[in-house]
Amino acid sequence: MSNQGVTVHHGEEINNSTGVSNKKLLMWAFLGSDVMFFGTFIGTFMAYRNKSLNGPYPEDTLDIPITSVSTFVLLMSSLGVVLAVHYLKESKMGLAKFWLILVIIMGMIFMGFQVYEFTHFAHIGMTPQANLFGSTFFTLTSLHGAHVSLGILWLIFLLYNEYKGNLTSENAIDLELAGLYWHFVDIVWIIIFALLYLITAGDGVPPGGLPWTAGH
Amino acid sequence: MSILKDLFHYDGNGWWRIPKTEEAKANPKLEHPFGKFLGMSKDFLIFITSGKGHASPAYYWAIAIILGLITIVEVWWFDVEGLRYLLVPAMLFFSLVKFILVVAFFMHLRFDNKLYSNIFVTCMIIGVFIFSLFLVLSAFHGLGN
Amino acid sequence: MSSILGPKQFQIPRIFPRPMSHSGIWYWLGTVDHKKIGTMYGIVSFFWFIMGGIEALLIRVQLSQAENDIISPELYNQLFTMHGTTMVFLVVMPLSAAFFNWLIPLQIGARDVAFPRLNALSLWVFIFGSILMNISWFTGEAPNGGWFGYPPNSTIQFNPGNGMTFWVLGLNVLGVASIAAGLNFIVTIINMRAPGMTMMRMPVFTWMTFITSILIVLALPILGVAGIQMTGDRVYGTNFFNSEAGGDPIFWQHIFWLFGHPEVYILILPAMGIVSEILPTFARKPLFGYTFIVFSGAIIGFMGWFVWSHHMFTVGLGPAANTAFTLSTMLIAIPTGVKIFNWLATLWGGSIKFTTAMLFSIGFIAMFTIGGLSGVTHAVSPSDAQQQDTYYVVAHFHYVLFGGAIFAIFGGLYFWWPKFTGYMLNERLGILNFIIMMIGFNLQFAPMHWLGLDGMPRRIYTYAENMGWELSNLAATVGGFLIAFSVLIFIINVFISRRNKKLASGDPWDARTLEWSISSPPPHYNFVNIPQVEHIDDWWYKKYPELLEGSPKQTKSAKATVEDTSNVDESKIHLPDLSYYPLFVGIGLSIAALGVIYSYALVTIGLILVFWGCIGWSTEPVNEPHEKHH
Amino acid sequence: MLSNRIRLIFNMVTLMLLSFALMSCTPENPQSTFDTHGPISEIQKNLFLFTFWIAVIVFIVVEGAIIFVTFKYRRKNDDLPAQIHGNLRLEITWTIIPAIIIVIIAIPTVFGIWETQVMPDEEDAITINAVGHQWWFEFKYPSEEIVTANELHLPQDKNVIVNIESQDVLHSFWIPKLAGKVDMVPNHENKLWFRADNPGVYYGQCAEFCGIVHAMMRFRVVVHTEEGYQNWLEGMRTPPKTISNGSDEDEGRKLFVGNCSMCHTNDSYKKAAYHKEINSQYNRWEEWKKDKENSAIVSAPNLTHFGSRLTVASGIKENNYENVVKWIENPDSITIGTRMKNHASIYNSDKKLTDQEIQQIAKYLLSLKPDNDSMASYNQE
Ligand code: HEA
Ligand code: HEA
Ligand code: HEC
Ligand code: CUA
Ligand SMILES: [Cu+2]
Repeated sequence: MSNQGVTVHHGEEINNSTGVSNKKLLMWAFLGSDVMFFGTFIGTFMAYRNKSLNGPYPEDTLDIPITSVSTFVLLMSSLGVVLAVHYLKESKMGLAKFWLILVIIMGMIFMGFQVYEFTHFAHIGMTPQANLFGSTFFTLTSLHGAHVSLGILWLIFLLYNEYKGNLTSENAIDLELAGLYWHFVDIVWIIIFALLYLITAGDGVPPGGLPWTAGH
Repeated sequence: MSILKDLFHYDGNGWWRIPKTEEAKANPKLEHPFGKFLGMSKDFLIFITSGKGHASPAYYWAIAIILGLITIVEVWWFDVEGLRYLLVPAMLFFSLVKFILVVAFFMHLRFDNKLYSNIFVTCMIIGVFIFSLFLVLSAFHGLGN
Repeated sequence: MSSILGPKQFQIPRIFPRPMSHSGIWYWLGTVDHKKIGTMYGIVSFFWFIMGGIEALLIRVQLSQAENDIISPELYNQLFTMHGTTMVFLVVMPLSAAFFNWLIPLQIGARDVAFPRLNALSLWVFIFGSILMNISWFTGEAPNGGWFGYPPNSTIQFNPGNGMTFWVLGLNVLGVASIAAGLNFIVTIINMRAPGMTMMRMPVFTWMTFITSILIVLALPILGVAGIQMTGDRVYGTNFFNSEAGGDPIFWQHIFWLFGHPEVYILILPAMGIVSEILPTFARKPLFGYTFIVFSGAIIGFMGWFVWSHHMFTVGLGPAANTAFTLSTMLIAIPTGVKIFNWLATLWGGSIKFTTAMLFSIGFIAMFTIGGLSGVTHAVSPSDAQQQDTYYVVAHFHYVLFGGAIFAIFGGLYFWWPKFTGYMLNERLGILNFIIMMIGFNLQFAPMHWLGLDGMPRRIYTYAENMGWELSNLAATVGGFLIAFSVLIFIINVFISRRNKKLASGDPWDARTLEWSISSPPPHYNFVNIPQVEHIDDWWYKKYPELLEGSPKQTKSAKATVEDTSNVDESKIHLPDLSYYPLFVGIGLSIAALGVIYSYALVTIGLILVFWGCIGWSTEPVNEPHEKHH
Repeated sequence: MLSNRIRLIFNMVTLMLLSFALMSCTPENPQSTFDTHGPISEIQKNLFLFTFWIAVIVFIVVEGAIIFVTFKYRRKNDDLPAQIHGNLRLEITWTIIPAIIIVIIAIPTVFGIWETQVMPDEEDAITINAVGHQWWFEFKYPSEEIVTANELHLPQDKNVIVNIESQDVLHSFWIPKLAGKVDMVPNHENKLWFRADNPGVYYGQCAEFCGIVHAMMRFRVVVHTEEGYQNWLEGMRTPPKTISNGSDEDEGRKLFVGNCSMCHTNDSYKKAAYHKEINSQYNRWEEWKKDKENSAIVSAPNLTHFGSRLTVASGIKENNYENVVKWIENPDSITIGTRMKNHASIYNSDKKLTDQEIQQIAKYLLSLKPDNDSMASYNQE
């Protein structure tokens, strides 16, 4: 019981009560917190759905085929991360690096789509300043985009360390955390794609097809 | 105290904790509104998700393919004029399924320490609950006035 | 961000050398020791307490007579906005954080929190965020939209200038600090407990911190989003709250109170934790109904999410919604009552010693009950239509915030002061402090009940002579100054006691929890031996093991002694090295936020600082690889 | 110990202060919520008192226990007291008792909510639109086609439904003696109903923080007998007393047309003036929005029959010659920060008015009242 003689490494990785990793716990708690963050934005979007007083309206702007492609890319990048983590744990470094690179590329493709989409929207007059739809749409998607970009930076940083030989199966947890974050960003997009794109693009111009979205 | 004890005492094979009536004791099947169905579906769930311990890449691929398929269905649904009236519930349902798949399998909640699930699920419950309430309130502002 | 603990350490070039000395300003700037961080939290937020208090006193001076014109309406609006914001975000929350920092590792038997550098980050972000918000006084445009900043009055259309922009940005920066701290304490409490310290053996203060942290982590992001939207509206021309574009002011109210009500429990739960530690100590009895107290805390934390619209009874939600929120609000009285009665039962049959800390705790029960009961009268929504936005509300929330949170915090300060500093505070001055504060507090806020019921709205800078409000207002002003006087006594007490240095033993109060089993002030590594915990109030039963057999009467002297640190080989105990990076990130964030108001150049500089700090941080080893000693 | 006794005394004082306060509902307290004159405020008061007395009982129990404990269980010797960890039965008891109390409070409360918030039949009620502006109240009687400002006239014993809106920021519509408040929210139409049982003048007050003049945003409610109300309506539809050519009032009229009428209407007694006034108020608002800093036009109170009003400056000052002169000279001397002071060109350009001109305008404004001045009786007090 005495720790007197033992060197106690008091760093960011001692766990003496539950046996789970501090960092991973932190990550999950953070994701829980992020749920509320995105929840509020999504709540805003839904509350303001069909409330814009002027155009451009969602069905004039949203381009489902293109977004479907970018959605698909992001979805598959989730697979990539999970495989990268898996191979890293098994010390299959080549495969791990391969998937990590692929994920980064897919993330960049997704961001590319978003940049394209934003400029396109701005072109046809759909800006955050244009109307309520613009404000709610852009804040939500751009903050999601910010999360993705941050994720990309993080993964690049990890990839660099993988090449340097600092990231090995011993500390695969570092990649796993980034993976958790990445998956989370992905599930947020799953919701966004369903609510902001598919449902919203189906809204008609006269507000309120459904009883619970009608103005009061 | 004994009333309390009776109320909370668990005997019977139902999933709620109400003491059996005489009638129910005689015929346990009556207790379960869904009969065997719940039990079977639980078994089925365990069966398809039994990746206990470590999952293999093939397994991840399978999940990814399911996710991709659901997405295709989503977009298809959106495109079919005749299904539009069910768009909202359908999208909510599909995204929920995808959400759960990613969280449970890609993010390993299903295999990992319970603690993580507890944390995340608590947050999800509070979040979903309050934002739904919030949406209801904004939709029905002034109700009954 | 994670740190790479691989065999070969990758590090970015250091611009400043890693601080190594263990004293002086550089040490304080780079420290990651939870105790030092707690102290800094305490000092800074006490400073803001005085600032917020001075703002309040100016308000009181202006209101002391009818048709007073000492303070202009513009200034008055700034004063109450900043008073409310300061007291909530820069005083009660960080003061609680000071206690979290100091006590949580000690109470659960750990050497530090789970993420010491993240902890330092919280501190610095808080400090610079608070400065950021108060810079607005010097630009002449302090925020003036009230502490809940209702639009449209706070939108750029009706409130041009930078005041409210400072306010939202300040809140967002502070939010980052709180969330980081909340996450840290969640992990610390779950994961860093000493062996044997099960959840249900944790001290109640730790429990309340845990619940508070969960609330923080879930509630602050909501405020963050509200802040982002408001910033968007004010700076970038988005339309969230612009009523001309269809934006809905009610919507802000929903999200603000969705955050705001959990927030008030964030303010009070730590206070309840503090009181739950003090009462048993000085009654020399275990806390009555530990389980009930813990669970009622958790239930309060949960139910607090479903009551927010009681702040909106008059905005026209309609009778259906009002009914629902009336009922949910009233229900909270039940778990709160459980706590009150359990505390009373703790005292019942005890052997009570009236130290200052104890007096403040008993005062807390007495005053918080009043505030809680007036809260229940608010919950009755038809009559709340008469009370909403009157001084009756002001009375309610000062009773819970001052009579609750601040009283408990003062109690906590007197209680743990010896542990923090190693010397005792003067008890006679302490009791004087308590008496005057009690008188002043009631003189100040009790008449406000009456004022509100007599129709005095809040946030008015003056009132007419014929309204019949003068006497009560005058009393309130006198009370306000009495409070200030009592605070002054506290400050004097600190200085006098510091000079007279009556040294404290490790366990001066014959207390119960682990922090008292080590010397005062604790060594920087806290515990020589990580304790093995076997009971709730483990230290108490280590001292009086025969109590476990249930024979209290014979007990006269303690059987265990405070840990001896005289011959500890400190080189065996490794603590994390200092780090500047949290400081840089903190500064960077605030600079970036300031840049949103003034220029993109500042934003860029700020973000570069943040980015550099993060990279440096995540590549910096917790301990410098070469062997060195403290 | 001394401190406990002092706390005891103070708790008593608090209690006494409150009960004392409850009893003293004298006319000097024009916004007292206890001096009720209508069913809504009555329900609200009774509910409050009901809850209050229950709270007092809980208060006495808790504080009594504290006092008892602090006297009874002071430390007398070093013996440890009995170490009691809890008692499930007791704890359940004091969970259930508050729950019962809550139910007792909740039942009348829920009834109260529906009683006060469900609108009565529109058939036998009069409907009024109240609009909040920064910083004055506009009152419209759509069925009577009458507009007025800062002074609401109502008949006794008649249900009143108020449609509550706001043009700019949040305000709140509150007449403490008649009914609790309802917020005025842009883009939302809220409703409030009440009834006044006794004729008289009641104070109204904006209760939602709405900017710099919030403290000074008040209004008066004048409750007439049914007959008096008809009289007033009649008066609002007749032109004011004629003024003789060349008199001070006549000069004042000309000055008013030149300097004030872009913001203030004062001829809404005319036929079909109602819609015109609504439109021009809207146009003024649009005008202000175009150039918020420098616009010379803002929405402003309708001044028809201003001479018959009880107050000037949104319910702040008695409506008499000195005060009107003071107001026109410099609104800031009464209310700091008004739109009138900030936007009217008489203050912001070199079109300054001389003292004499101001007096003439004041005289003119005060002469604006119908022949059958229904307010005469109220002006006395
Ligand atoms: C520490 C902070 C704190 C705490 C703990 C509380 C606790 C409570 N509050 Fe308060 N509240 C505020 C801070 C707080 N509040 C603030 C800051 C505002 C104003 C914000 C603003 O507008 O600026 C506010 C405003 C506010 C309102 C809105 C008023 C209005 O604007 O119209 C309401 C309405 O329901 C309310 C209710 C309650 C209730 C029911 C509780 C309950 O939790 C109280 C429960 C406690 C007890 C009841 C006492 C002990 C119990 C017993 C002894 C048991 C027996 C009792 C009974 C059976 C009744 N509060
Ligand atoms: C924890 C929270 C807290 C605390 C402790 C206080 C403390 C005080 N509050 Fe506070 N108050 C709020 C939270 C708080 N308040 C909030 C949230 C609002 C709503 C704001 C809004 O409407 O937006 C509010 C509003 C509010 C109002 C209503 C304003 C209005 O609506 O117009 C008033 C009026 O009297 C008031 C008064 C006071 C006073 C006199 C104190 C006193 O207790 C202060 C005590 C004095 C001091 C602490 C002074 C310190 C010591 C010295 C000066 C000694 C000298 C120093 C040295 C020598 C170094 N407060
Ligand atoms: C730029 C617009 C504007 C002009 C021009 C203007 N006013 Fe006003 N006036 C207002 C506004 C706005 C108010 C409401 C002030 C408040 O309480 O916030 C007001 C209020 C008043 C009131 C008080 C009404 C009440 O019921 O309390 C009087 C009287 C008045 N004005 C008279 C005048 C006279 C006389 C002139 C011309 C010499 C004038 N006004 C010119 C905008 C204007
Ligand atoms: Cu209008 Cu306050
Ligand atoms: Cu609340």
